[in-house]
Amino acid sequence: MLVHIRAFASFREILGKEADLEVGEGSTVGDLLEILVSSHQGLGPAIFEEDGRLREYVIIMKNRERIDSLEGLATVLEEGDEVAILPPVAGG
Amino acid sequence: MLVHIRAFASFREILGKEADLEVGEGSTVGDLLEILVSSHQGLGPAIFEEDGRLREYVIIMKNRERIDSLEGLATVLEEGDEVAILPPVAGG
Amino acid sequence: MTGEGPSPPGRKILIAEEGFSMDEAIEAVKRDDAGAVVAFIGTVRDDGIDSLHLETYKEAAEEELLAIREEALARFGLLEAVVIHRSGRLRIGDEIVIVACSAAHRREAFDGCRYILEELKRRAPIWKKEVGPAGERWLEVGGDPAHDPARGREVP
Amino acid sequence: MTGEGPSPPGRKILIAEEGFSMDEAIEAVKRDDAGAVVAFIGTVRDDGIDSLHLETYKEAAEEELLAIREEALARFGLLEAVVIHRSGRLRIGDEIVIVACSAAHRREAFDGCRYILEELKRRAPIWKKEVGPAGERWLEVGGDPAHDPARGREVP
Repeated sequence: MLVHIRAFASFREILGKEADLEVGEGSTVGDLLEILVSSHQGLGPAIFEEDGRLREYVIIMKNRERIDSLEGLATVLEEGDEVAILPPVAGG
Repeated sequence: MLVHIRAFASFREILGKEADLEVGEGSTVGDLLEILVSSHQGLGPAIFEEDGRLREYVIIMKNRERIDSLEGLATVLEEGDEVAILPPVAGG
Repeated sequence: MTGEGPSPPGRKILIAEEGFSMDEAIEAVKRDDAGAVVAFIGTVRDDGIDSLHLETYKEAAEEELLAIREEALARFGLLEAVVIHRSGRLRIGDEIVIVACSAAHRREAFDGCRYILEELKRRAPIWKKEVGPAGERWLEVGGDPAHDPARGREVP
Repeated sequence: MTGEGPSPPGRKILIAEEGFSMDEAIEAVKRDDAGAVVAFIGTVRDDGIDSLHLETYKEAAEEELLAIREEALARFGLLEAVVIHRSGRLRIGDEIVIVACSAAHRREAFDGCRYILEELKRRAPIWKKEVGPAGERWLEVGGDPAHDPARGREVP
């Protein structure tokens, strides 16, 4: 199934602005990030701690909802979902 | 000698907007207020406490300076001084 | 001290007989080294009145506002500040006052704006008379029924 | 929720690709039952940069700003609030953001404006890249360390 990936600011410079990615049925957000890390140099250390947890200041959204308020990296993806990868915000 | 009197807001409605008043050489602000009180009904209770002190919220200025920072009611007047009588302010 | 800047009429402090432009007051405090502008605009609230009459001791009010402005520039590190206060007869919704301040950062701009406003209310010789169906009434403290006169007299 | 009001383009919340009118934003929050308007305007400060590039996750930013606005209306008793945030390339002195709030009294208007601004900086998916002689640099922390979001959530 296809999911839509969006990345912003410094993460956009690593990942590109947006892309559709083919992932297996039942894939989680964690699975998706592993795929992205394996194919984009520099992304791993930018979003993960050494112990494999997501860095505290990195925000991942599924369909504009933070995965913190879903099931985190275990959040299951469905066809057409939009996953956004956000560095620390700095508006205003 | 002549001093110039200005009154504002509710005090203006008692005293009129402005006037020149003839007072004796060496007169103080207190002397001036006594003259005004004796000639304007309602002014006395509006600006003085029963014990004769100026009400706390009444501001008297000589040449745009509060008499609090001069010698209060004992402040001596000179020819051409402007004395202003101000009720509590309410701008903004 | 008041002649150096751009509009409103080249002055940082103004008791205005006519309505004023909010945009001009805000533009007048913008600076390249400022990252923050805070503007307070007081307007005539509909409290069942027909109009509000503002009376000022103009010369003394301008002196006091200038002094308050200088204090705020020094104490809060403001880069610029403009204060315009109306006098005369105003209707519901009309602007009474604008206090516009700029600073490098938002905290100083907020604190400086608030300081100028509170000191203006406490110290500037300006009075308001409400004119309504029930007649006329001088507002004797701060003009705001929620405002505590005792507290209002303290330096905030 | 966003379609009821007057300009800016009839919306209370806007991520704007172009410059905006400060006057229109302020006019849009004025109401007859309001006595106070507070507006914060953030501008590009000259820190030795040539320009500032603002990137936004537009749909998510507008949703977040709408939520923040609703919180502020409820918690601070604001009567109206408008937030416009630029995206795209800005130069020194350009307006980045305006937060305009109206309330019956000044305290709510100040507190509500500040709340919206601090929450916007903390929560809205917006990023800044400084472009200067030394190259490009993403600014990574927007929040005010002195701002306590928990405290900001209380009605004062």
